[in-house]
Amino acid sequence: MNFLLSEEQKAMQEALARVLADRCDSRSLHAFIDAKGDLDTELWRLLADQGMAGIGVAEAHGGLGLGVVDLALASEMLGRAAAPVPLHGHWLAAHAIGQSTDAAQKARWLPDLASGRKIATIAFAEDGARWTPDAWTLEGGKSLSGVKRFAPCAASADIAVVGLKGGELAVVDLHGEGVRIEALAGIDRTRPMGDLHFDNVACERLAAPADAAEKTFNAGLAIIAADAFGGASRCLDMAVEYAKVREQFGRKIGGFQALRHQLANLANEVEPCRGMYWFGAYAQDSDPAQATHAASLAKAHVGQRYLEAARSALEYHGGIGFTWEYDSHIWLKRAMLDQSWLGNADAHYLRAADHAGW
Amino acid sequence: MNFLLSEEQKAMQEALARVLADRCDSRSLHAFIDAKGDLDTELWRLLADQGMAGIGVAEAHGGLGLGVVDLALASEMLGRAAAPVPLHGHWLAAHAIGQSTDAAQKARWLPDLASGRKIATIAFAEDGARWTPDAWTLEGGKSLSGVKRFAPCAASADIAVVGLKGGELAVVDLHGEGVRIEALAGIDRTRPMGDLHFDNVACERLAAPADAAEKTFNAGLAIIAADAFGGASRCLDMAVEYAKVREQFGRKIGGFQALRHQLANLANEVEPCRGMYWFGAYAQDSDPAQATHAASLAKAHVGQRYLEAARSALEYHGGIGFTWEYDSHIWLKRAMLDQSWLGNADAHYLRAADHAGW
Amino acid sequence: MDLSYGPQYGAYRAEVAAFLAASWPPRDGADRDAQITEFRRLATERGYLYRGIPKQYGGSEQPADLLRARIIGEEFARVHAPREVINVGVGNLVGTLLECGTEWQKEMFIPKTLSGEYYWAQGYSEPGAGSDLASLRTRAERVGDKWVINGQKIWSSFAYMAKYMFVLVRTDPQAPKHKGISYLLLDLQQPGVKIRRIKQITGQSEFCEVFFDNAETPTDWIVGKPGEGWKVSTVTLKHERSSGRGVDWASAHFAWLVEFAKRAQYDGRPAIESPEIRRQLAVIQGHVESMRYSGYRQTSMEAAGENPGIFRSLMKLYGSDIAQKMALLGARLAGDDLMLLDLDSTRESRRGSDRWVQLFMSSMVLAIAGGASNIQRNIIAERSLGLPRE
Amino acid sequence: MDLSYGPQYGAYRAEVAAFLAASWPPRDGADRDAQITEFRRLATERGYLYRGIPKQYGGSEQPADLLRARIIGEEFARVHAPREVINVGVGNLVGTLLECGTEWQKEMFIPKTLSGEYYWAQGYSEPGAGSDLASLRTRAERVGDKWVINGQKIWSSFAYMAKYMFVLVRTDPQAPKHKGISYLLLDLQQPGVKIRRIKQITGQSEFCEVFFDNAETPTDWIVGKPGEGWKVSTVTLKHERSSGRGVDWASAHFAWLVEFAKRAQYDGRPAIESPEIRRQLAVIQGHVESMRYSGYRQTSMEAAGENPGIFRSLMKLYGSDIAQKMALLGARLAGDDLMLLDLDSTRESRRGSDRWVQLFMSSMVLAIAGGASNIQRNIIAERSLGLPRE
Repeated sequence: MNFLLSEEQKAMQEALARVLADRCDSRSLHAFIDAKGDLDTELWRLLADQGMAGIGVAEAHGGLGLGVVDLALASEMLGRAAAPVPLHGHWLAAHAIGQSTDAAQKARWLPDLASGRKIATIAFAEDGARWTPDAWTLEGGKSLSGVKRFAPCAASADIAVVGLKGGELAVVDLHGEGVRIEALAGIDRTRPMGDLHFDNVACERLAAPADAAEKTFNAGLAIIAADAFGGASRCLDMAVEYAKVREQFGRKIGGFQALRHQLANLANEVEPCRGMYWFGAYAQDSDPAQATHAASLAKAHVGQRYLEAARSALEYHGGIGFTWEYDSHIWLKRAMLDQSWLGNADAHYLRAADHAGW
Repeated sequence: MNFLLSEEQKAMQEALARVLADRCDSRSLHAFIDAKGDLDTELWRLLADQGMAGIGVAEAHGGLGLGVVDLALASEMLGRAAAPVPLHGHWLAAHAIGQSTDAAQKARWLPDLASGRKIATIAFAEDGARWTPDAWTLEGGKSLSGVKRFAPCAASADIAVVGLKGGELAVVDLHGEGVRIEALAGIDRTRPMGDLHFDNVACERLAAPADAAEKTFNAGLAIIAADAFGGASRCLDMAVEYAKVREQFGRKIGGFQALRHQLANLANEVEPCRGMYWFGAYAQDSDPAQATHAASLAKAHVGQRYLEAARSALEYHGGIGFTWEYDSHIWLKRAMLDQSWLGNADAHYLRAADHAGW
Repeated sequence: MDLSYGPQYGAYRAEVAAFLAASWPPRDGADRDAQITEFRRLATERGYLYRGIPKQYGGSEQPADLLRARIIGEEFARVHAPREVINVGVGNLVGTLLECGTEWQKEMFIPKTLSGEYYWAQGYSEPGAGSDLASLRTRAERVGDKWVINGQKIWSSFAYMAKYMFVLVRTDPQAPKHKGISYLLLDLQQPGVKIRRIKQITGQSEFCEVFFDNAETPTDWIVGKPGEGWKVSTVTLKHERSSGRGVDWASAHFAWLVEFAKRAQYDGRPAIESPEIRRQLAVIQGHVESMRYSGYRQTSMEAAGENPGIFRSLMKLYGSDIAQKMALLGARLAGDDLMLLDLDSTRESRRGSDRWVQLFMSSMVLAIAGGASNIQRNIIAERSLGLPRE
Repeated sequence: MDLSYGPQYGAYRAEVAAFLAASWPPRDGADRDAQITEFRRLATERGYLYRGIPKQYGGSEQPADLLRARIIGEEFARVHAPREVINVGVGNLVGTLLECGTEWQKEMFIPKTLSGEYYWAQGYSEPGAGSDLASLRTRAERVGDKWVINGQKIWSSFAYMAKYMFVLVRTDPQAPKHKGISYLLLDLQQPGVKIRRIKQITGQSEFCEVFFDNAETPTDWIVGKPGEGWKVSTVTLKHERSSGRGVDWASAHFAWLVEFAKRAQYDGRPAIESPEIRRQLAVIQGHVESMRYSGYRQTSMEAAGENPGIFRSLMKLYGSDIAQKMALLGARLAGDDLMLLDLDSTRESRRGSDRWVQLFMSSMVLAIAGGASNIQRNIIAERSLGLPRE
């Protein structure tokens, strides 16, 4: 019994960190953002070649066969780097399809997702913050007509896993007829979002157990909590580094007690989130009784800390933090997406309470 | 048009402050508290001789004929000094009786209250935080049977104004038959409280308009907000003074930036409450359309600030603030009473919202 | 203590309303800017604008009267009539000139600043010297009958549309930090000045960098004496802070927040019906109203020649705390719309959440603009609370 | 990463339960204290208590195992069996002696401290030197084969019932502040020691003042060398902080808070049904669970010889923040009972609100005890974040 990463897990985080440090430096990020990019094809290729597209896909289908903990550990690195990649939606779509009991169905989709030849996204939300499977209303007959909202990186995706009334799931070919992707004026340009408009669109129902959507949804919460921790810890590091070099009144600002204490408080909020997201992910793999509670609590808690950390770090940078050219806003905007996507903290604190046994 | 105190109002505050500085110094307060005193008779006499018992009573009945603003200004001074006097309940009882349309009834009670020969209290609360007139359930026939809670300084009072079902009010002689006063283990020993148990007790219904209870209740909120401001500003002053003299690490602690900023934040919370309680009181006298909203908002807002100020000031004193012999806890405990008495901030923020026109 | 509208105020409100009915809106067709200027001239003549400024410099020189000011505000707002020009020239410079300027400076600059003809930028902050003005490095040398200015300013709001700038520059490099600074006025429309707009994280670009490369200004375009710039600039700050704009801003935003809560959903119903949200709104209203009545008290006491105490020094910090609270609640009410912001659009989007998304990203800047909150706290600790220096 | 109870843990739980069934509660009649001591001896022999302490000094010397520790905790709690002695001697001194003590000190003091026979007080704080230990003034002089101690300590918990004290004293007045301090052990039951209980604002009196008037202790009752007391005392603090007591405290209080919310009324119904209160509880639970899993991670990493990073230095501050949050919510749920507290009674009153009323008044002291929060923040800023010194 232990609460430790394995050597393989550490190695994966380090390998991912190396690629991202190289390819997601400040210059590349700003270039992607200012170009309003949909997909950094080269980066996607690099990551896919490392196996990142198929972390959660069974080895039989060409993936690494790992669990939600491993997805979350990778997600932390994406959050740290603010990586402009479609992995969150892609992973979750693969997670959903991986729950199919139909071997042919899995064989049809998963190898292309594991290799990254195809990109997938998920379309869960409906208008009015209807994120949870029990809130979905899109009717799922042979074909779909209606709107699903906030699909991440929709413009670069080939397929989407779509949530249907009754918590069912279906795979939709986004290049198929009747599909219109409406690009949204998203706050976070590293993860451009789209609404999916379906007009009599063919779909393939997933042959998955009744709780499959709930499981994928919970996995998503844990993965976003991990991204939030990665981002929050990066914000803390940036603020601390800035305090070490920036001078005012003839001294390093990190020497002023008020700022020192603000940064200590920030560390005090951010660092304990690591154990929180670890358990949020661990429960998905190994503690089903706590899976929903742990996922919602981690999403709400870490998501809130990320928002606070991003706003505080930006403030501690002074005026420069408010400029488009500087980096701070990239993480603030990711924090705003992480806060809202899959449901915000108000929703998930309540969901956690409802599964806390009170 | 102005938002200023008159010369008379300033003079009254100063006169009251002088008596209290003299008679409510730290030593006297601790003596009263440790003796579990009910009433400082000599102090009561002194204040009554100054006219303080009858501030709000009409001149025709021997009072000063002043308004809720003046009661609140005096209350601020009581709060600053943590004065162990039964004035809050006394004033409110007189305020209620003063609303009677029956001249004989007023003449019967008010002169003794104005002079301080008799002490009055109010008995509004019932179990379950039923503070507002619309929540009262005590049936009021010719005689009363039941319990009213949290009457301030009940043990030293001669009469009580009691709230009845339907928002009616009645005067009860506390020395009469069937009255039992249960002393409570109150947190604030400067204002000892009692529950009133009535067993078929004679009472005299107040011949007052239907909204009389509501008006007295709102006046009470404004007066407690004023006490809270007085207490909070005293807590701030004590913390600032301590920071100027106390040394640690070879320096005055007021020179440490972290504490300086904590104290600045405290000032920033406390000082603006003055205008708030002024308006809360002013609205009772002169702006009936806003009276309920302003009273509840002031009670909730200033009450919260007082709690924060008292807790923070205590913390900034370090360990000594935590000792019974030191003064800090006297104000913390008054803050706890001011927070709860007549309903706490959660209740009054909601009441303010319900009268905000949203 | 008297906040009532007596009968004279009813008459006054009718008078204001009648003036507005006659003068606003102007008939269509003519040049809009000229119409606004003419309207302001008329309204000032009637005593409705620039009430605290002497007539000889273009003000209306009225006795302080909170209720009249409120009536004017309400009536002008009702018909969307223009009020005083919103510019750092009106907000800061005019007060500074009234206290520290020479007679010719007052005559030359104040009337046209009030009319809106002269639009000003402020040149205080520099890269590397945000809150620490004393360490600024932009310098001016006296060459003949001119100051020759070299250096760089930053965070200058709307400098790209300003005609003039008031600027702090170092004129005596040998003097101690605070002592060698002077307060100059400067024409921005000259070859020695380059202006670059700074794109902000909200997508707006009102802030500018201003570069001086041998920019020039006449030797007598200095306010106060050489080396007095630091002192002169604190006069400016005092005027900035005593304005009632903080509570106006807070009131307007609070009203919008309540409206937003009526449209937003929370716990499956309109947010305004949730006890939790109602309490949160009331908590914020408690702060807004505290600011309002503390401001009334301050204004009344200043008008009566009394010392209002420490509230003046708190107002800035208090206002930015309120902005933070509103931004946080607004962001919660925005729900999924917190993920959306059309950075390229300047109009309010149909969602109505853009205001809150933007405020959520920029309310921290209120803590920075005009003196970071940590600096404010230092000032409060030292000057208002009398704590020993660090 | 494996937090699962494998089959071996099921067997272990059964073993613990069987032990308890056989050994606790003891049959009535005999001397209760002796029974508890005997029970602890047995439980230690079986490896259930003092798991991190070598057998030769009375511990059970077990390999670190979070799940076994949890099982022991759960099973002991289920039958209300005594666990390790709760005393600053066990929490602080034993760890210090293990690292810095001589062999005879370990043998003489550790076993009887673990058994509860030797009950300790801590002598660090002094009037005028709360968090600033380096400036302490209690002094000890070497006279023959004794240290002779004069001065005063304060905030010494339960000193009135302690047999011994470990105390920081100044032994070299000439040395720089940190250097002249030594760490002595001392018998409190001697004529040179006077103890006075301090009444607290909550009505309790566990803290004491301890006065030394030529108190004596043998020269070899010193831990570390003369002048090393400062260093030795930080070893103590490290041990104090790495204990899991913080999350146990927080978990227990959180469970009580949930129970309290079931009984309390809010918005006219049981508070536990209010979405606002449910959210508030979940917010607190988020912090408690973060502390729990960060603690698991830290313990696992320490057991594996890895560096767990900065969490250890945060735990104290984090725990006191959680206490504040619980105190504030508890006070809201207390409603009118916030006005009541029977200071003369030590039993939990029938209202069940006393715990929260007391915590509301004392949770700030958690920020003071064992190093004020501002001091903690300094340490975090400097040691964990690597910020420059002030």
